[in-house]
Amino acid sequence: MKRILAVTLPLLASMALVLLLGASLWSIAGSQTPVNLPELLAGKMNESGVNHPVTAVLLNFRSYDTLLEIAVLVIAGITGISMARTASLEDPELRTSDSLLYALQRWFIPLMLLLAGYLLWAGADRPGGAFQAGAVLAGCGVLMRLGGIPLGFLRPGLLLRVGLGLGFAVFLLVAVLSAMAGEAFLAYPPGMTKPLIITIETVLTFSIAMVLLALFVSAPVNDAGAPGEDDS
Amino acid sequence: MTPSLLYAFAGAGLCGIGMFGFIQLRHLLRKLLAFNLIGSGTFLVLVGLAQHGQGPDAVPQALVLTGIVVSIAATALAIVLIRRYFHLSGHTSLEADDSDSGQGGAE
Amino acid sequence: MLEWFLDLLLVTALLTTAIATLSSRDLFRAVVVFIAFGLLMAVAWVRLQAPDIALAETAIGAGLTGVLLLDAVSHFRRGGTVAASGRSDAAGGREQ
Amino acid sequence: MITAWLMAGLLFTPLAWAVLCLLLDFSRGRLVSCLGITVQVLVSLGLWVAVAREGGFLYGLGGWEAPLGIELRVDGLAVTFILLTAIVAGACGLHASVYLAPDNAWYRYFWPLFWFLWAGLNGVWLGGDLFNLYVGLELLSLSAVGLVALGGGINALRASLRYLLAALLGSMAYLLGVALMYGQFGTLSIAGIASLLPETQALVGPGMAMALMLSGLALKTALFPLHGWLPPAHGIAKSPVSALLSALVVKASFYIAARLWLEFGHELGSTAVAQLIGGLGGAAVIWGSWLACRQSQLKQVVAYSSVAQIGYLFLLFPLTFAVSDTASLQAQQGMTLQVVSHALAKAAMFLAAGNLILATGSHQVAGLAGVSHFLPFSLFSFGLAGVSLMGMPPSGGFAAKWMLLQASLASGQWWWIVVLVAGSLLSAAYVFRIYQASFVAKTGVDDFYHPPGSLEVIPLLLALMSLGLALVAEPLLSVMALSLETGGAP
Amino acid sequence: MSLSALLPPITLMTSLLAAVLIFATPEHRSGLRTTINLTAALIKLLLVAIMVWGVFQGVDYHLTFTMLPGVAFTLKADALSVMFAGLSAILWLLTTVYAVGYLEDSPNRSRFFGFFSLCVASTMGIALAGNLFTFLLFYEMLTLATYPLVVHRGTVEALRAGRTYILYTLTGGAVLLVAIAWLHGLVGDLPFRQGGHFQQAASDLETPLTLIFVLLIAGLGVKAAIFPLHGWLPQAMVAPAPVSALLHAVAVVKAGAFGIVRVVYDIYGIESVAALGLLEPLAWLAAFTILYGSVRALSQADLKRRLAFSTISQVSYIILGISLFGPIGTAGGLVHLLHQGIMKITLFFCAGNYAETLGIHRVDELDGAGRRMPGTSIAFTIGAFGMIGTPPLAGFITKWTIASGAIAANMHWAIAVLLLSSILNAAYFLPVVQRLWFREAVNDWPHERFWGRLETSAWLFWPPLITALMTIMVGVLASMPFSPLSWAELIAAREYLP
Repeated sequence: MKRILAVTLPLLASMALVLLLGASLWSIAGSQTPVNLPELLAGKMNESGVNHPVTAVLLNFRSYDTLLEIAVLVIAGITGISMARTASLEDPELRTSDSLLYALQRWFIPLMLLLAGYLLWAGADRPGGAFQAGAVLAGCGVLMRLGGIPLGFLRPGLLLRVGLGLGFAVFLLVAVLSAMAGEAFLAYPPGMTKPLIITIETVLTFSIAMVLLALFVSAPVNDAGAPGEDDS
Repeated sequence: MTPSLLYAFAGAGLCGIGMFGFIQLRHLLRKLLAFNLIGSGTFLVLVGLAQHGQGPDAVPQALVLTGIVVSIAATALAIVLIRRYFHLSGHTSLEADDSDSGQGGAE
Repeated sequence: MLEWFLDLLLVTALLTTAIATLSSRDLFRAVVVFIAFGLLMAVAWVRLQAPDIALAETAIGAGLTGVLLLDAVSHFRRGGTVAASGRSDAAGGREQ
Repeated sequence: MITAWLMAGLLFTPLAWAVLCLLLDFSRGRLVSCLGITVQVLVSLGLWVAVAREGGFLYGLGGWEAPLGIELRVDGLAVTFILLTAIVAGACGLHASVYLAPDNAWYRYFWPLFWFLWAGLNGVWLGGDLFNLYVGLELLSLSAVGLVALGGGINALRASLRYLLAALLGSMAYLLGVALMYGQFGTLSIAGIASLLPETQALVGPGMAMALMLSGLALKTALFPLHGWLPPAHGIAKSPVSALLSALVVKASFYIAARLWLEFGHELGSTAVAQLIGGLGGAAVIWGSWLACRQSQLKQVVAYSSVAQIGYLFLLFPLTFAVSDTASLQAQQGMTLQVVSHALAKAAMFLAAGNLILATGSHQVAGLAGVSHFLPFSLFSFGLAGVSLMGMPPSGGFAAKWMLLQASLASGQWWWIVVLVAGSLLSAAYVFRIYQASFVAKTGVDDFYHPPGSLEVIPLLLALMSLGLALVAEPLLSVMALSLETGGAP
Repeated sequence: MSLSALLPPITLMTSLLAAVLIFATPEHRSGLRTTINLTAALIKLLLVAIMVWGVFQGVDYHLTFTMLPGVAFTLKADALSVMFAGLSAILWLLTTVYAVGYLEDSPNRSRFFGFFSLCVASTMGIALAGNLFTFLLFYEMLTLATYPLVVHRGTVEALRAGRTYILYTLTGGAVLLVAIAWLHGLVGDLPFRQGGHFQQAASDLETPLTLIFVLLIAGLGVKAAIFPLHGWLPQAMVAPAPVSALLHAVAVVKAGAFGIVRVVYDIYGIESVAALGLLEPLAWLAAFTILYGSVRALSQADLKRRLAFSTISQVSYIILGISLFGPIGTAGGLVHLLHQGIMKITLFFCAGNYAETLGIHRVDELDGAGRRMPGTSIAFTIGAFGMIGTPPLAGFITKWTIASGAIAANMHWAIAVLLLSSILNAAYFLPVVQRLWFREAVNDWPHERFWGRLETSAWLFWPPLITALMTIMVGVLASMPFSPLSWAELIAAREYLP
């Protein structure tokens, strides 16, 4: 009885959720939005400094979101490496001896680096940007890591932490400096918009890649006791 | 009815499926998968609903990009925690072992 | 009409893979299906005229999450012995 | 202009401290953080004074006004909570700088996480944009999870995983609500939506959105019966972290829920919903206190007490819905006082509990025997904080209870009086249980560890602030009330 | 802000400051602690004396500021408050002296005296409160400050007694809070005013006002130990003797009784209580409690428990007196507030002396103690005869005045109650006195200690004698100006002014 209930109750709840969601979607779809944001956005695009609207929203109109989002990434990275008690790079289990993978790497890594560069460069005008480029870059690192190439900079140390914080720090710096130049916070001085956005995107790319890679690297575990309050 | 709206409905479905899985499944990794399904569903609702009337809208797309990055951060962090938890306790679910610790699991 | 058909197909595939992900008995399979789900999502984003998200979903969603999850699954698979030793470690750690 | 600078200082400098601390080890991070705490407290105070004098304002970040940009809402309530955050987080930070052992390598990550947490809190208090609040919430949750897990063993990991999953589910529900809101109105600004709501005919979508957002936030605030994740997480974390989480982090999600209710509740709420939420809050008060009475571990008692105290906050919902303006105002004032006094008292209590655990070497309530004889000072701060939790005069808890009583009477919803009275008696039961344990005579010599004076002073100061809150409640409330005039409140 | 506004808070602050200083005093600096204690007590006595004179001259001591929206924190000194304040100031001084001797060489004295001072500060606050809200503030503070005193010994019985005490008083406090909040929501902030506020109460308020009155009396009745809310008082006997003395004579039960006086006279007004038909039930309740306490006291073998039930009975004299409509009855009730304090504190001091010097706790162990400890026993005898109501001691004045009040109010049954209870008083006190003086000591005392020349420590010896002397003086000199009786008559006259 209890088992059946344990299945049916969540099932009913989920179905109710879907039905209610569906109903409200249908209701919302039937009415016009009172604010037409795309139109507003299109009107301001020429002030944004970039040609791609998504990039404009991310790095100009709603750049505070992006700043906090990078902070979230950095937090995840910090927590991740705080869990890795020692440099886990020497863990032999991680290395793949797969020859296919090894061969793939030779071809893939340069290609992926190229792709990352392209995505970053394209971000201003076309789809693409720091996140995608960062992810590709991180993918590169993952491949190298699986191939057993020691990535020394990922050892929990100063270098790693600099890498984690760099993109975020530059973003923050630009935000504050532009404010000092008399603009509103997180606003760019006129004329400087595009170069600044590109700069931010570049460092962000590296930082994002670094965080993701750090999380990947710190996921494997190793032994370390944790004497502390909870170990009564 | 536009294709966008269809995807929004699909998103609602995904939310429901994910929700069910999230509550029902015990394995932490599976819970995480379910959470990602809810996330995808939510993103589909966000973009699909916003775009059903007036075509592409950059704002929700940007929001979804932010959301994806946030959820990958959370997912990656969760994986790290789950793996370490598994390493220390040998368990893959939260409920399995309130007995061996005598604390922390009281509800 | 064809587009409608494609969209419907895609949506069905999305929901099916989602259910399959959660109902799969084997964890490894579940993760593989989830990666497939991520790729389908990318296609859906293209259909929604959101190429940025499609790129991100491929790279981050399907790619990186997939690798992380697969890595974790392989860890769990090796887990039997590790966990046993991990247990004693934990006990040792507590005594310190 | 200076106000805008101060405000930006609050949003961005914590992030800068975080990055700086990330590059340093624990001891140097401690130095930087002490400097940072001083700066933040001063800036918060400055902003509070400025807003108290000149009134609140809306601020578009990046020079972009809503709906295109992100709007911040700087009003009396927000700056009061910012000041509260500065005081409580500053105290917890200073306590942690002595409490945490610098030789543990992973504690170096404490400071960055601490500062990110602070930044997230400030972001939430000021946020006026639905999606931005989502990102702020995630920032908070992840750094809180990181802090709980920091250097922990199995139990800490289990607690933090439970916390993480609950927080993620909560944020997703919230985000789903945001998606529906955006679909309906095409804007994310809270003020914008509030001004559009009265003209909206079809309320199914926004209603559902509201329901989703509120339930997500309720999960994150640990409203009964969604509170299961809170006691393990708050009980197991290091004491300064527990203090931060209980005092501030849960309040953030509640704050958003309350703001949404006050802005949208008139159109999207109903008596049934309001009473339901209030009922859950009442159940939390009773159930949480009852469980707190039954815990054998000191910090679990304090953690369950948080579940109960959070319950009081949710009485705001029925007491502001469809009642007279007087009652509504009284309820809001009561809620604000409860947030402030609980934050101060609970932080003091967790810090003092940490000291007691440090001193006795035991997590058990029963381990406190003899404490009143050998460690009167540590017990004293705990006791004073307890006075506020019980709602005894002249504490802030009492003032809050008084205002809520008045609101219940003025709105004719007398059944909440039962909850308030029963809750305060039950909370007296668990607080006095601890007093009693500490008054048990213990013969023999003093084998307790005596914590350094700096650890003792911080909780004492917080407890005294919470205790004396009622005496300065009137001027404080007059600044908080600024929120109701400047914003687009109903 | 003039000096007259500052005098009440300064008076309050002396004991509050003393508490803080004592908490900070290291355990072994007993000399310093005693100095702080006595200095504070003397200063306070002086300040209260100034206020008594001032109130007599018609000076208005009044301080008020808004604390919460619509609620003021008010301190003021009127005739009634300085009467209570004077009582606690005098008795605090004596109890402090006594407690210093009683707790010599025992542990945790800083904690004890700290909370002791806090307790008296709360009592002062109760005396000087200018409205119900302020009263509630200090009333609850008193609860908290007395708990550590009750559980001071840390034994199982002490902790159990503490739990009972807290259970009763906190519940009472919660009821009181609801009542005050309700009243506040109904009619706003009410300062205490002679004659009360509801002389011509609107008829639609009758039902809520009646309910609120019942709640108020229930909340205050817990501390005043009115039947059936008295259960905590006999249990609290495990506390050290000075604490019992304080609990019974000055602070806790008196706070309850004082609160009832305030509610009946200065909030509702005696006329409106009578008009609501609440005065008579209150008198009946008091009468029942008087008899109940006396009957229970008869069968108590433990000396302090016997005194405790006697307190339950005696405090209700106050309630009975004030619920007799008319200035004479009121004066009788009010004067008993003082008289009972003085007499009961004498008895408790003596009981403490027997326990501390000879190790005696039970009535049947007292045989022949009069010869071993004549000073203490004389004091005890005076106190006991005072309680019984022998002329010309304090108790007689009370009973006489109340009886006159009963005749004036046409409530003759009250006289029967008084007579009956006097007989019962005699029945439970006279055997004790008889044992003291007219029986031979059977064998060794349970636990005897010696202090050189005096029969006991000088700190313990003098306080009961002084209070015994006061018991005689207030009786003999009852008609002098500034005697308790004339002061009570002054207050009563003001309450009944048109």
